[in-house]
Amino acid sequence: MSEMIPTLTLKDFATDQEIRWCPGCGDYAILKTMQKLMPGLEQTKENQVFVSGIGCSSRFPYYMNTYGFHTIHGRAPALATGIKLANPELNVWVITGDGDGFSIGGNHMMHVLRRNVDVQLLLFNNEIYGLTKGQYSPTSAVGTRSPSSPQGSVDLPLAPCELALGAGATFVARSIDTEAKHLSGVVKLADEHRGASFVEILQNCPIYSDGIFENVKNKKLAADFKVEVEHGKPLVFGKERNKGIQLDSQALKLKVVELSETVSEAKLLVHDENNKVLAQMLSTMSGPDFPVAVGLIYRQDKASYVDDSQKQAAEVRKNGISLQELLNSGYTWIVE
Amino acid sequence: MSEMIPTLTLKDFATDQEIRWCPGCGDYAILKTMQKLMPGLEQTKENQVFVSGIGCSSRFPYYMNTYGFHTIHGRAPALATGIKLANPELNVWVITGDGDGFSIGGNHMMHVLRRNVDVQLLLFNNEIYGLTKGQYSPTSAVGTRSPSSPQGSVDLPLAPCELALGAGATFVARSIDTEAKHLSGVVKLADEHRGASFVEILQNCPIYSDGIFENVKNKKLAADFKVEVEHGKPLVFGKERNKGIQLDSQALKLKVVELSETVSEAKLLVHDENNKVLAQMLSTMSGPDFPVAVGLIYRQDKASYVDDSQKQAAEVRKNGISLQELLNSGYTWIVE
Amino acid sequence: MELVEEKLGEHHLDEKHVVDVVVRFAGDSGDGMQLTGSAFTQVTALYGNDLSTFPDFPAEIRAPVGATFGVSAFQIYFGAEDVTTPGDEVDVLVAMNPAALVTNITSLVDGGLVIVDSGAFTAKNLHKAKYESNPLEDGSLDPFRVLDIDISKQVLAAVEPFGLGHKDGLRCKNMWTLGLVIWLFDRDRKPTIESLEQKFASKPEIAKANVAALNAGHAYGETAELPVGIHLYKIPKAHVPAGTYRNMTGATALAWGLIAGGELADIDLLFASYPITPASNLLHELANRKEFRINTFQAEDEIAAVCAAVGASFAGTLGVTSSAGPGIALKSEGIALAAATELPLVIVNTQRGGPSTGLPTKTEQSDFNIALYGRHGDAPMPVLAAATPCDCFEVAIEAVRLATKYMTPVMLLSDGYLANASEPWKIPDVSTLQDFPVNFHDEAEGFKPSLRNDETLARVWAKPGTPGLEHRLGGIERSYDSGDISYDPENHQRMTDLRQAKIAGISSDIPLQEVVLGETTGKLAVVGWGSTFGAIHQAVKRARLEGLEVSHIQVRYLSPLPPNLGNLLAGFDTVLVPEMNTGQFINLLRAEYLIEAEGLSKVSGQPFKIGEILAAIHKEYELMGENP
Amino acid sequence: MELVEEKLGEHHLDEKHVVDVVVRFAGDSGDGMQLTGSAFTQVTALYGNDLSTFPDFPAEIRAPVGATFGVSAFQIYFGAEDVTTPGDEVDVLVAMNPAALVTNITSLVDGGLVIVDSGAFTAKNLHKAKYESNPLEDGSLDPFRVLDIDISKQVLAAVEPFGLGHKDGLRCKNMWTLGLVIWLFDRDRKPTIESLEQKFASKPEIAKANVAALNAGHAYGETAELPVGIHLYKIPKAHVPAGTYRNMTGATALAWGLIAGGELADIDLLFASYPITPASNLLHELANRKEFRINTFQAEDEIAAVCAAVGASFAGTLGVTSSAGPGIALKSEGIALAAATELPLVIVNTQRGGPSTGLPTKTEQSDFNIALYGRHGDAPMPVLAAATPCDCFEVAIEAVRLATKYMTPVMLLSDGYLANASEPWKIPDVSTLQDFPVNFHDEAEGFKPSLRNDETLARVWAKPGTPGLEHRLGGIERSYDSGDISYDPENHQRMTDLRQAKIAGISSDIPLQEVVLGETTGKLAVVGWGSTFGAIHQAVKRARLEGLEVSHIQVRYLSPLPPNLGNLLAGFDTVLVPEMNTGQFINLLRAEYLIEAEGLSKVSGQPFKIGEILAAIHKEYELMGENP
Ligand SMILES: Cc1ncc(C[n+]2csc(CCOP(=O)(O)OP(=O)(O)O)c2C)c(N)n1
Ligand SMILES: Cc1ncc(C[n+]2csc(CCOP(=O)(O)OP(=O)(O)O)c2C)c(N)n1
Ligand code: SF4
Ligand code: SF4
Ligand SMILES: [Mg+2]
Ligand SMILES: [Mg+2]
Repeated sequence: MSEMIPTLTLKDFATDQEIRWCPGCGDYAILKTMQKLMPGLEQTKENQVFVSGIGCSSRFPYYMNTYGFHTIHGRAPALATGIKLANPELNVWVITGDGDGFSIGGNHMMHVLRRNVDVQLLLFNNEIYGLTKGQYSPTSAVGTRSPSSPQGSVDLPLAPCELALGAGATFVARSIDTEAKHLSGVVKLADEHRGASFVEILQNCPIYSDGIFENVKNKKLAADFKVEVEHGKPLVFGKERNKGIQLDSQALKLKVVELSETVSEAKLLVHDENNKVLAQMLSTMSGPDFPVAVGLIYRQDKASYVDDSQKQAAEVRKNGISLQELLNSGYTWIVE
Repeated sequence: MSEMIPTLTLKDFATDQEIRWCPGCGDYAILKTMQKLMPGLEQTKENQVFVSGIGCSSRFPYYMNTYGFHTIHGRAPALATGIKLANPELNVWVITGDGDGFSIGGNHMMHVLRRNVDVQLLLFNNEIYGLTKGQYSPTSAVGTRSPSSPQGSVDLPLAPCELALGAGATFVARSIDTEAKHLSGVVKLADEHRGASFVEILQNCPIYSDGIFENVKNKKLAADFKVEVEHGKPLVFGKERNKGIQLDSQALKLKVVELSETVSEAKLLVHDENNKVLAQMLSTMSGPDFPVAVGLIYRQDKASYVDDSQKQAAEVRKNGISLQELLNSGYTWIVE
Repeated sequence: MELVEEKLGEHHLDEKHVVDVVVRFAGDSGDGMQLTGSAFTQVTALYGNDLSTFPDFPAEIRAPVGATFGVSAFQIYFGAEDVTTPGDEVDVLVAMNPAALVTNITSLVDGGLVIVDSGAFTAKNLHKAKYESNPLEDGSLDPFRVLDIDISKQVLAAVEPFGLGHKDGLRCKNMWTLGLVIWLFDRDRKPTIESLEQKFASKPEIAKANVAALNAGHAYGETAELPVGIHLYKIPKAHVPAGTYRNMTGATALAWGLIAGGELADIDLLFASYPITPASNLLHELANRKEFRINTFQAEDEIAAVCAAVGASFAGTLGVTSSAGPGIALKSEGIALAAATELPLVIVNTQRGGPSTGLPTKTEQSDFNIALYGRHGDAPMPVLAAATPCDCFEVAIEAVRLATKYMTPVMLLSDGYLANASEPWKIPDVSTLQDFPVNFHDEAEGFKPSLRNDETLARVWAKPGTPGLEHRLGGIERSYDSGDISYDPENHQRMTDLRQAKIAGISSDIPLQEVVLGETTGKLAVVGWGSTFGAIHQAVKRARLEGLEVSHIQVRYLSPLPPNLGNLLAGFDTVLVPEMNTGQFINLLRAEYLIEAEGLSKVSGQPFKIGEILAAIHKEYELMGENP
Repeated sequence: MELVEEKLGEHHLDEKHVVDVVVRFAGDSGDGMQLTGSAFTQVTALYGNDLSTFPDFPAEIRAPVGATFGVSAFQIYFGAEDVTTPGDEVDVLVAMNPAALVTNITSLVDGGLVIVDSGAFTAKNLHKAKYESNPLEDGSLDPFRVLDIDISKQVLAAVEPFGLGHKDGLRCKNMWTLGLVIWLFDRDRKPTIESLEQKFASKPEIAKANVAALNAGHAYGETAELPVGIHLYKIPKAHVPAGTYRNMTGATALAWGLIAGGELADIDLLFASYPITPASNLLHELANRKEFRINTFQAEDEIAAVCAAVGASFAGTLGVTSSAGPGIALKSEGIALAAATELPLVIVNTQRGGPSTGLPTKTEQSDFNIALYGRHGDAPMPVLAAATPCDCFEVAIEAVRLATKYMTPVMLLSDGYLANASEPWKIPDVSTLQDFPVNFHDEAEGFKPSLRNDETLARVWAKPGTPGLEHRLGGIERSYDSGDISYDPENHQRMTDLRQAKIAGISSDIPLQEVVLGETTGKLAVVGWGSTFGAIHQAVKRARLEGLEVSHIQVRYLSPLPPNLGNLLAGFDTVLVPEMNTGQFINLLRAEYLIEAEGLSKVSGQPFKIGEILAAIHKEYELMGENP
């Protein structure tokens, strides 16, 4: 290349808006990671579009110096679908929260995944409604005390990745707000995936659900409470990389084993990102008995709705007629 | 029992309303089965409540001589939750279609399942919007030609049972409109389950999607194209019961095998209705390579939302105060 | 349609001077009545009559054979004068079975002609229609002239040579009947024969049988000895302007209007919708028109549909969404987002009987209120109403124009009647349509999303993908100056005032309100909106022929109202406002102009009859102390 | 509150005759201003003043320390006369840091007193507040009397003995300040000391430190040499009726009113809602009150919430749902289902700034239109508005009464201001509240779901679980006679008329419209609805003291309107309608009564000031050619 294209930096993706998250909010870290990631992505800045619903997390677009749309509660996937259908050149990101994406927005989330619309969906899961001051959400653990559940919530929570898989998602991954490198890697993969990519980001809300992800975030504990899954690699974890996941193929269940002379890494389950059954098992692993899986859990190539819709329209357009021809088509008669 | 309780019959559950389904519609068969089943259920007639949304299928309540509510499109699970919370004594049935339950109503479906509200949800899946004259639905196969998809639909369909499992359903089963005995058995189990029970009923719409379930309905073909799953029993099928399902535990995939001297029934996968991983595999089996699973696919005991909500309220009520006490509670002062 | 102001007397078919006729074909869902009606419409148009048609489908998908709720009908009103409704009462009723007879006979005028297939009057069918005795025999049809023919038998004989089975043979009954009716009104049956041959090109035997049946029916009329007073009628041709015509339903006209609007605005359209009666036709029509600059998206629900449309508009494609009743209610939050972010959006509301699920297949105008006031907060937007099937074309173009020019959602009101009714349309020359190309902003220098046009007050439209225009929009109140979020009280007041002024300002960009018929001042103005046009028009015409000082005003722009409307109405002693609701538009007129308008309300799921409006005109006249 | 009609002059704190005062506490979110305000309210109520308070939270959850958008304030208006608003302008401003000063100083009257913690006026904090120079030094506070004390230092000294760290010590700043203000107005600090001891019962050191800070602040007032004109003020006690009082916010009053309504109706309640600002408080309050006949359900969205409520009502429990702005829009279809099936339902709408997401934490009255007209089809329903925080209690009871008596949805309008504002409430004797027990139908003989009460026209309420009453309801139009689905045109007309007549008929079951203040005829009526009550009331009072012939009318029943309202308004030469929207209610009055009412519109997210309404009164007077 002889022409000099000025390379963009993180700063080019920051806006002049005062950031309105609480001090210590996990959203800051995610924002930073995303801003840093942007210059390295294939798409140009003017083709990046961030769409969100309503919630603390959904303020995200205001802080990204790209095109952005802070819409209405729960509907971002629907708007994103419209944007993508209108202009498939755009690279569309949906930023949502556990309330926005899975409470009020559950239906659109389900359908954007099923249709495999080519957008990236980043779910900031803090297991709480932050913006409305801390009510429990559909991902809150049973017993969560909140202003709307003073005696503790009784609703069983849902698992975002499991639901996404159930809805037919073709890309499912999980990462952690403050794990910049890991998060960045996962989001980059999501960006590259053609179709809907779903990324659950465990996000700490220091105000209303502080510490719920402590086990997987705390430098001392994390090694024992999370496992990084990687395609083709055995599922090893633990501070001394001394534990692993095995499949009990009779019971069709996973189990945690200690590595030892008799149990070598070779006997562990090897991650296969194309296996949905495995993905379902991994995505629902949870503490304290199991480590939480982070990384790219599942990926599959499938028809993308927007591509196919465009193709169909293009096909029809080949035999295009003019508006006048349309008006004159079919049965007409002349009055003189 | 010395007192004579007149036993009810199918006729007691029929209403005087003219049935407005098309001749040959699968809904007739389901209605008949349900009317027949009712007298044998534990709950009395006056405690049975049928709630539906909008669609051909959703007309069902008009034809059941019980309490019934034909509500608005997609919202029946939400109404049912309110009914059940208001009066847990009632036995609440939700009748819905693939459009009603999984297109517009997807969110409520997902949440009624996740909360495990004690209602029975019967999904009449005809893979089409019947009432609005045949547009494709979220369960229609890719390529479905319909008034709104004249060149064939491009949306990937969702699988109701898979989605239900992903949402955390604690009871998932499948049956067929015209298989009265099978359907009746499955629905009875659903009725007995404490929590949300989801039953997908493959329903033929002779007008808009005629024959899509021919393989599993046709007496000659069905044996080869469907497998009846039963807890603790090996997965055998075929006209001569000469085929079975095995688990490839390495690939974590199911496969169809021919029974032979070397491959005996003992080598087949045995159905375990409590295993969710298995349920996920079974629920997504589809033709032509795999038989379609019918029967009780998954069942699990979990906390029921209504029970727990009631318990919590009852607990609080033990220390009840009067309204006057409430008004006078906290800081007050007297003006003389 | 040209307005011929000639004396119109009450008429029956046996009068000499028959200028127009209402024919209604009714039969079982499977009897092909819609096809029959369309074919008759075709030959009638070609003959040179003005006409208006309305299909009357059963609410059920496919009712059992012979059931009253399965009767399908098609009504056509045609004549030598301007025809604007499918007619109040029926002059000729074709009833293919007892169910069709029992459900339609009440609309037949005394002395009208009823043609029945006596072969279908079996005990079983009579029972299904809940007849206790055979109406062909018990004298209950005495007030009418009855032509009872065993059509089934006639048909089977006619198609015998083509080797069709009994069932397929009977399928030709409708063509036999059509042949007879074509004879009755002296039309040319060639176009029908041609269409049949085209339609059944791959099944020549079927084509031949149908043609044979058609000819046989025609021949029957020519040769059989018919009862007294039944003979061939000659309805004079209408004086319609020269041009190429086609028949248009409101739904098709609306769909094509949207396509035309997109072309005139030089933009792509995304039509995002969720099926619902009676709005689905629009989705169906457009899904079939992707060769134009339009794509369709069948969303998971109405909320997703409106949101996808708003998303498309954000991305620089005009989002259009469409629904009816319950679906419109669901779109309210999404529409408000478009209003707040000042993005263009067209919402087509094909009104149906309410409230709640109401009467989905019936017509009503009861969404005026939700159209004008159905959003939380102060979120004004333009609302337009189409008056006739063909008017839908123009109004759709106008909706696209206003949405893109003023960066605002626009609601277009149609209804179940308009969508399905049809009338001849003089095909316009596309090159004469006024274009209004959209200018996307592309200048990065000094750009901010709050830039607006001084004159229209429209916000700038900056398309994602344009370098240097990166910006954020959202539903939180935004600074007038920068477009950033602003919680400032004064700014909120300013933006609220701005939104109001922008929409109010449109009133200077729309035509002045005209009087459709009559003087611009007088004793009584009948003021309508939407599909009441046809009935009001005929009623006012008749009243004027009686010598009454009545004028007809039909308002297309419901919000903002035309600037001269208040003065115009002030020129009349009395204002009568017929509406197919409990009186919604009239409240706006009263609030706006403080005039003592009188409402005429009809909420039965049925369009107004001409006679109903005429009666109300008479009543108003009496109240004014005048003798009508 | 009693209305004392004594001459009220413009006043400052240095006037002799100070009858009322507005104090505003402002500080960082972490400074405990809400607690300080509440404690001061408590001692003021006990002192015997009438009062009104309003907390002013930041929109953000937790802003960075020192940020202007993180300022939290609490305003109290108290005095010897009836107090109905938290006051227009502030007499005493407490500003704990530069951000609090800069965002609040504009509301301080000239000559007002500002108390600042000079210790917080560090360079860093000044910078965060975007001050270019220190306002304590640059003379910009010259128009005011300034009391700048290094409170931080004072506090640290006072709490030293209790061994708290620096940070915890500084936490007591608010109590020190409260002590000073308590001294300033000669209140008793014992109740505050008691609450502190109770609150920190488990942390006695903290309790002691706070009490010490409180006492130190008080002592400072007593002993320090204060600037000229700053001294102890004695505000005379108010003449309030005898009784037991408590302080009530609108949200709590509404919640308790619903509970009371349920008890009076002798039914259970299901409160189904989805969180949204500023409506969530109601959910929170009721989730804590399950010892009464109420359960709460946090639904997945607003549609599910309203639907669960309708489901509950079907099952024989009164469904109540609640939301604001966007959430209300989403409930429209569900509300229409309740209207069509004639089931009771209460919808509480705590209005906020619109359109779209708008200004969630600000107040507005712009949902009048959606409340009255926001449903597809003709679906009338009663709409009530609460006027004051305490009024919410009564209006909630009334909503329950109308919903159950007339089997209809009822919308209750509150707003963000009312929900959070508070005032003293004279606790009623529950046994004197009029009950209205619901009668569930239980007679199987002759039962059909379409049975209705001849007088109220209410449909029968038949509870699932009752043997013999099995029946089906639905949103499709139903036969007047049988309750079965009916597509019959005449039936639809009859049912539409019935629905309208039923709601219209309620107007004879509600109190006649009264005049709150002034004569029943006169020159000018100021007509308000909802939370504008307080400001209108004071403005009318002041105008009357000026000798103007002005009356105050506040409408609670917006639909149907009180039967005498038209006549009442006709008795005034001019009608002025202040609204926090672009003029929605006024359109109803104009349409209904054809009167030339004048609107006064304010849409800034802020309640009306007394002065704004007074100015409008003067203007109307001038327009009438009278000298105010
Ligand atoms: C239609 C509608 N309903 C409710 C709300 C109120 N609301 C705003 S954000 C939110 C929940 C946000 O939770 P989540 O998506 O988890 O985001 P977080 O704040 O935790 O990042 C709610 C209930 C709204 N703005 N609009
Ligand atoms: C809010 C709303 N949107 C759309 C409709 C129109 N509508 C009625 S039923 C239906 C689809 C029904 O499909 P399904 O649930 O599969 O039922 P089926 O008729 O196939 O039994 C639609 C789109 C409606 N009544 N209400
Ligand atoms: S409330 Fe929680 S999620 Fe929201 S900004 Fe504050 S810390 Fe972040
Ligand atoms: S359209 Fe299909 S599903 Fe509906 S009633 Fe007819 S056959 Fe049944
Ligand atoms: Mg959250
Ligand atoms: Mg279906």
